[in-house]
Amino acid sequence: MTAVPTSGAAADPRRRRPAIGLIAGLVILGLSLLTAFLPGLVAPHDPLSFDYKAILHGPSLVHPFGTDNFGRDMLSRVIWAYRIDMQIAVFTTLFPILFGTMVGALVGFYDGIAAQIFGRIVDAVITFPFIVLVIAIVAVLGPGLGNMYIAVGMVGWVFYARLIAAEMRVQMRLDYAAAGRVLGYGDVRIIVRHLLPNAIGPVLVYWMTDMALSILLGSALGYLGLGARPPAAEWGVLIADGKNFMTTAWWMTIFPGVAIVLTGLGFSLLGDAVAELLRPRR
Amino acid sequence: MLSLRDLLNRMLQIIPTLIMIMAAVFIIVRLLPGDPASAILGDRGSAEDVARINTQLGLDQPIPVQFLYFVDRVLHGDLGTSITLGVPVAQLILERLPVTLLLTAMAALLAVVAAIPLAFLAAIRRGRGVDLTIGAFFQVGLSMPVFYTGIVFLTIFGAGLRWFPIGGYGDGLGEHLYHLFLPALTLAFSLSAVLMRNLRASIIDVLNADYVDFARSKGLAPRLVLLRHVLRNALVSTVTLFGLSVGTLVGGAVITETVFAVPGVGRLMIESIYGRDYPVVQGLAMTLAVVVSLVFLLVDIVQAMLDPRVSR
Amino acid sequence: MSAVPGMTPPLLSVRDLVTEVATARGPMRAVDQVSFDLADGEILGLVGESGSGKTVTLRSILRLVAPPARVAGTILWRGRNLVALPERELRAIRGREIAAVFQEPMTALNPVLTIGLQIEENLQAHTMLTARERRRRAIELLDIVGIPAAASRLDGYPHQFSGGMRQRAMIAIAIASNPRLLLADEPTTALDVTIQDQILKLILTLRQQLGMSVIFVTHDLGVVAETCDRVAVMYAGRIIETGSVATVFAGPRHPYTAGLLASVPRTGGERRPLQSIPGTPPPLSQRSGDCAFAPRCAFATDHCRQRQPTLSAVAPDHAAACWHPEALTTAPPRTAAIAPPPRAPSRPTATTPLFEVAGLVKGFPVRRSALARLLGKPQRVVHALNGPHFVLGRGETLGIVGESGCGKSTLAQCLVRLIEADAGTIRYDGIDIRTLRGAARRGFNRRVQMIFQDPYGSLNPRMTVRQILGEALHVHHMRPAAAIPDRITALLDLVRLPADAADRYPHAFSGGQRQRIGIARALAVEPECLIADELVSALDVSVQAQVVNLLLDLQNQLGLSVLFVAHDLRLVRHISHRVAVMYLGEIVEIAPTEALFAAPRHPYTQALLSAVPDIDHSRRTLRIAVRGELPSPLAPPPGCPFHPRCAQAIDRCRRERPALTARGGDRLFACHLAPPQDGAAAAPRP
Amino acid sequence: MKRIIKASILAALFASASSTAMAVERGGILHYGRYADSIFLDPVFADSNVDIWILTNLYDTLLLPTDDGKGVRPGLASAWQLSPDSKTVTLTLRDGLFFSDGSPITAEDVKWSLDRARKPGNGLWGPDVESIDTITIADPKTIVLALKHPDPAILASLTVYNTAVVPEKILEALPGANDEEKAKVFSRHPVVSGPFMLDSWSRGTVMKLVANPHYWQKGSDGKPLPYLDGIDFEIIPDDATRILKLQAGELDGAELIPFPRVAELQADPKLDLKLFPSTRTSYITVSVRPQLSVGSPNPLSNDKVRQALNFAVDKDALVQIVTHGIGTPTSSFLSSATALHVGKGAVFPFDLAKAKTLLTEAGYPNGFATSIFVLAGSQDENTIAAALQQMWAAIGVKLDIQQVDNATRVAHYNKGDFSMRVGFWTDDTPDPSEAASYMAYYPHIQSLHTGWKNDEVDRLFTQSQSEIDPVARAAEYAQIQKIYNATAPLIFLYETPYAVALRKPVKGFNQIPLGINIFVGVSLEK
Repeated sequence: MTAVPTSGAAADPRRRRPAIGLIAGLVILGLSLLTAFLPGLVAPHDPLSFDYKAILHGPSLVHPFGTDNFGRDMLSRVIWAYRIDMQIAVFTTLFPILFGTMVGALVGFYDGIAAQIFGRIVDAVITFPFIVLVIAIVAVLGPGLGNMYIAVGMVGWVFYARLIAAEMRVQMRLDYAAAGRVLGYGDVRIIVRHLLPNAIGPVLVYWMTDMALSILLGSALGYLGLGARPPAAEWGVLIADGKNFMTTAWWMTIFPGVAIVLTGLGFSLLGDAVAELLRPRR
Repeated sequence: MLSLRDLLNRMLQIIPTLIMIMAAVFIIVRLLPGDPASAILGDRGSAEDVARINTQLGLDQPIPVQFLYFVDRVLHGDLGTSITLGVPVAQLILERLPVTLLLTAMAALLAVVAAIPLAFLAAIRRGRGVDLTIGAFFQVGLSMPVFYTGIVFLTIFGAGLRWFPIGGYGDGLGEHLYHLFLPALTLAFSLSAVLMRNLRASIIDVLNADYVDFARSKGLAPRLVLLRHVLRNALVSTVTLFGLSVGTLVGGAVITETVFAVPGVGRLMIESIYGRDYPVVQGLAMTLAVVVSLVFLLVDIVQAMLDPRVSR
Repeated sequence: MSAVPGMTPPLLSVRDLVTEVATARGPMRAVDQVSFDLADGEILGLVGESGSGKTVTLRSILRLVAPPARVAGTILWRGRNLVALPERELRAIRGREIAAVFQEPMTALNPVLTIGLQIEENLQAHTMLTARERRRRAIELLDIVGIPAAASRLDGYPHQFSGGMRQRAMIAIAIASNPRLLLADEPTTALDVTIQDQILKLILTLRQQLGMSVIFVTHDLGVVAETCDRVAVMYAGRIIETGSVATVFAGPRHPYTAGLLASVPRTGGERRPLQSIPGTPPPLSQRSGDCAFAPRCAFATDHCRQRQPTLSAVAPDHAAACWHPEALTTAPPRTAAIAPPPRAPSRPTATTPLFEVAGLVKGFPVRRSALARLLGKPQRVVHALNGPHFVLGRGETLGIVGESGCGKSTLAQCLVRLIEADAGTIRYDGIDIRTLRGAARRGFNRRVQMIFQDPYGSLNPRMTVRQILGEALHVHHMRPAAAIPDRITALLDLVRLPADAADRYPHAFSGGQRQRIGIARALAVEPECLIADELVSALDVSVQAQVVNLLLDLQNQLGLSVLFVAHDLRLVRHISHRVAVMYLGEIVEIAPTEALFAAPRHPYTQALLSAVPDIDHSRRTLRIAVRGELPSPLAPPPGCPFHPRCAQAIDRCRRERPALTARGGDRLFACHLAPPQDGAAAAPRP
Repeated sequence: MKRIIKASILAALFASASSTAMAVERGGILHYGRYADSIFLDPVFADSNVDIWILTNLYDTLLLPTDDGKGVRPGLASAWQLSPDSKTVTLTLRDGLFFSDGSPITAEDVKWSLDRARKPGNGLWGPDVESIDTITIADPKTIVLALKHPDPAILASLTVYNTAVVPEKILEALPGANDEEKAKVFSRHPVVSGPFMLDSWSRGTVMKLVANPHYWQKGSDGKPLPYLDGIDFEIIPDDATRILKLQAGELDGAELIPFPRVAELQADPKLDLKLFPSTRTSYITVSVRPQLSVGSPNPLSNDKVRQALNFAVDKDALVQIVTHGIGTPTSSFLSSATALHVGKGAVFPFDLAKAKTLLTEAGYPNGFATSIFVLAGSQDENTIAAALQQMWAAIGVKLDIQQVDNATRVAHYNKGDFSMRVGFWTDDTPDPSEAASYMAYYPHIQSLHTGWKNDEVDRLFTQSQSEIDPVARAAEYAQIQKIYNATAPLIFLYETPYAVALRKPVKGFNQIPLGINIFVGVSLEK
């Protein structure tokens, strides 16, 4: 009947904030992606070329972010790192989101033994510290970004699958799913055409967070020497490289740090905005 | 509240999880390229030395056979002996685990202590300057790599202001707590950010709940409404998230322990993976899984205390 | 009982109340220039459809609208203006002098605190009682509101209470400090009729015992008729008509009130077609200086569309906000001029059985814990269906009624195989459908369609109406691809939606329109039989009538058979040829509609009918229709499932389950008490 | 031979005189930051630098290395005598030697310790004393070693930790099926002969040593050494953290200061940054096998290719980038601090033109692609590889940097399944034979697993192992180095000192070229 909660639902004044967040997030990530695709256009120098005469120079007009211990231009390295880190963000999460969504959809839809087994896998994965698992797998496969993608892929899909399975179960309680079955639609049609588009929301929101977390994971692995291969610039590696120069050449760590935080902010803002946009409308 | 039966039930559910982790870790460590002998001998070992040591360790047997031996020993309460350190794994874990537990517990406590009041403040003043400032501060916490935060904290609070010792663990509980404060703060930074965001959102949700209006309709003081009616309900979902974050916390400890020279299991884990110290890796994995499972159980209990609907 | 206004100053006097709440589209005036008085001891009914502002009005009195809402005007409570009162002083009034009861006890009670604490904190805030005294008083209060074994329930949590018990507990909290005024916001909407009956009577009793005044917000005119002294009808944030219940209901002067009264189905009297009000209530944000009802009003003139009418007296103690209050008394009602009301259904002549259901059993196993499995604890089962038998004839409408948990929805879902029954037979057109597979099953799916309760959930929000309808046509190859657009237009026309609706998404439609889209989707595959599960229960009354009338129309037009599952007996009466009453997974009585409503034979049917509030009844008697609550379907009582609540139960009822037997003509019921021949049964109401 | 001995004694005297010129403060605990904890405190079974670099502070040897790491001086043995045929060594034990539990150190203990050290299968270092045939106790103060063949390195070997003296009775009484198991038990609470004894050890955090009250050596003040009451070895794996802790005064000293930080710490008035001469060399090991593991021909098997790669390395630039000017280009595969080293200036001076010519002659005018293993997380190795990648790009050689962890690398290494890898070498014994046997002598470990085999070098090495004429031995070593360096199974890089940062009050610390930390003479000034 007239079950409209009159108290608060209509009375949240913040509903206009996401627009600002959305724009800010899109601008940050848009520029990041642009930089990632065309670092050569933005970077003033070759990120790899040494300049023995300009080792550890502080920020200047020629080198706005200073130079590193090889005399490489930090600005250019931070810029080229966008290519790798954005790649980390996307590639690390690509398989998990695709495979996880698929498994989650099937498990959520069919339930039964498979769901039981899946439940145990979820338990095992969330019970075991994720980064240790990834480190172990990367150690098996050998360091490098490609192997990091594989390592994360092997366990990361579980989180997506868990999310989507839960959301599928919520959606399946809604009548439109039942309507599809009463209309004699096949399972594939009901899953793909009806349930998934409605269940995918939380996954997209999580995806944004996960991309930011992936950059952090890539950085942590870079710090441990298991991530991006030198001499390629990656923010975590840049920070790790600059670690010994924290007191003498602060610019080596600050700028990559700012880039990580800024990109994280972009994903976070976009995630919030997506969550807001996907909030069910009535 | 959870009944004893519920508790037994949860504990039963842990068993298959542990078996899976045990098997997975057993296989993963044996898939690692290289072997304990290579790790021990380093560059100067000859092929014969390597073979001899591996035979001594029983690593020349088929993996399923090794697994059966391992399971048998674990069932008899024997986790084996560290290959590199020559110390019983159980003893190593007993030495190192309390450190990590203390570290993560402190981090968790700090995170909660920071997150709850700030989440309240942000939720009540939502959309205003305070809210945005808190949000921005924690955004930094969310996107800073742990090792970077650690180095920054060390430089500022340790070397710069001399408030805290730089790394290490110290002697006695007081010293331990003092030494672990900065690493715990480092770990807490990102966790509190996650908790704060979640709690802020659920407080806003709860503030809109009917029962809050109903409580206000009784003429209760605002403070009472916030503490008794809002906080407890808002904490329910945050406690779940907190439980799920424990794994991440232990993971973060791996790096934090390295930066801060804290002799915990995180560092031991990495060293053992590098050192191909199979028994230690296996023992640690089991222990961590048990610990995390117990934390989940604890979270379940807390949740049942907060929310009577949880127990059936 | 009711005080005569004007003699003593009113207890509460609301003048020009305006409440604005903030929304995404800017401030919205939820309550607009509302004025009314409440005398000591009086029950005022505040009625209106969803979004009419009745709840916000109620909450504005205690300033419980979420900030940053703005409340303006004056609310004089015993000489003090609540609008301007400092928060601290207002707190002393809240709960102490004015208490509130909300609609949904599950969400209004804090789920994590014990009932006892939630009562005691009221006492703690307003009395000087010690902890021990507070506890004693809390037990006493639970006792007053009729919660059995009160002392032992004090430490229970809301989720351990049933819906009715929760509502009683909430009332106990509200009356803890003996308030002078009870604000009751739809206190029975979420409850089953028999429980609603109990709660309404509880409120009336309490009013009598404690001398409270009550403002009763409801959308149910029947409830108003049976409980209230005076009524104020709200529409789009304003009171458009007010007066004593008897006067207003007998001679409404505002077309909206008249339309509302006409669209409500009755339990008694001659079955008339339901009348509906065309259109839907306006959104509050799009308001201008006209009469808000003008677009839906058959009497509207240009004047109405330009000037906003104010509430003015049309008779003593009767006021209406209408430019043409005399129109209703002079002109015949033309409220449903757009669609002539369909004929009341009559029994179809041909009665070949379409659905034959026999001995259907369905149990839902309760998840067992690992420990329970290990210990070999027996599997517990929720017994949803315990073997109902019935036949649905071709072209017939069979109504299935019953309270929540009686298994009626499970039954509906078994019929279309959304749920697989455990045992029993379902024959459709002579074929056992429980074993159908593949193409045969799809063929059956095409012939029998279901329409659903939730207007928000039953349509995929990510598909346009065209996609939704097109998909059904495409999957079943109903039309060649080229003909699909035309067919979609035709389907929309069939459910009286404009063609341009096709390219919009579900959220662009109102609840009623969505239900029509749902019907169109079902009709797309040209079925012979429709199963409607609580089709209109989520809709406002005026819209309910539109959808019901549409369904009846389509049935006549297309010769459909309909199984109409609902909890609303009044509605079922208006639609069905025959009615089956379900209780705890069984059909306890099945009979032609007229016969059933005229003379119900099963004690449960009798109780159910007497519990339904009806506009035609002026005052509710204090005799409670049925005691207690529905037993748990986990452990249905032995013998007759109704015997624990049946006043007439005899020993045999406790031992032996009565079978559904024919007792003359088309009438079957399952009761040991009734004589085998079709005698004159007691009338449902004394 | 005698001259050598005399020279050693003189050197020893000089060294001890120089370190004890001033009056010394006694007492205090030294807090020393290490990058990793020790693993196994047994002199025979320990095998990694984290153990062997500190073991001699716990266990004394019969002879001690001189401060320059090239000679020997008296230890537990106050004198030694080499027979004219060089086949017998006679050692005289000092008077008044005690273990840390107060029991006397006897000739039986010495014999038992040496027997334990040379038993085949006991640890990695047995081959050092494989030349010993029998050990006899002539009298309670005299031990006679009969050699199977003349061994020019025998005295040097007696300074190495594995020959340190341990208490026979205590070890024998411990549970355990074999020496290694007994050693494991022993090493947890060892009874020692050195200046310090283990007080407590929480693995991974801190290892506490306290002064051995029964130690024989006397300080400059005539009282027993050590000066310190004890040492706390604190484990701080992260370089930056270790330095921060030192700067904050929480540590008195820190090892393995990264070269980028050296200049900064040198400028710190509170600190004393030491660059101790070392035998540490950095190089790239190259697999010279004709085929790669995948079966394709290995360009690196061509001598000219390796020479070209060597010529193409700008050593000065590398020294600048990686060591911040602290290192020097290596002049031979033996470090300049190693005895019998010959060479001056870089083995292959930077010469791009020559490199290109050589590469063209070898048939790779446009270069080729190859790969290098670097230790994951090692900044030094990564920096070296990144620099080489740039430098070799100039001659068309594309270098693929592959980060791996140590165990992986070793596994590949042992199988010969690699192209190049970054490597470091430090001598453990004060004799060139160790370095030569591992790096140049094929039968041992295939010349550092490079697969490089030169019959002439193998012959010269074998001959030098029993060559007692120092001049002839020096000539043999000169020839070995000449052949080895010219054919270049390595890419020669640079050698670096040990960078240790101490707080100013810390005096008398020494890290000898072999890497061994000597705390016996350390004092803390007030």
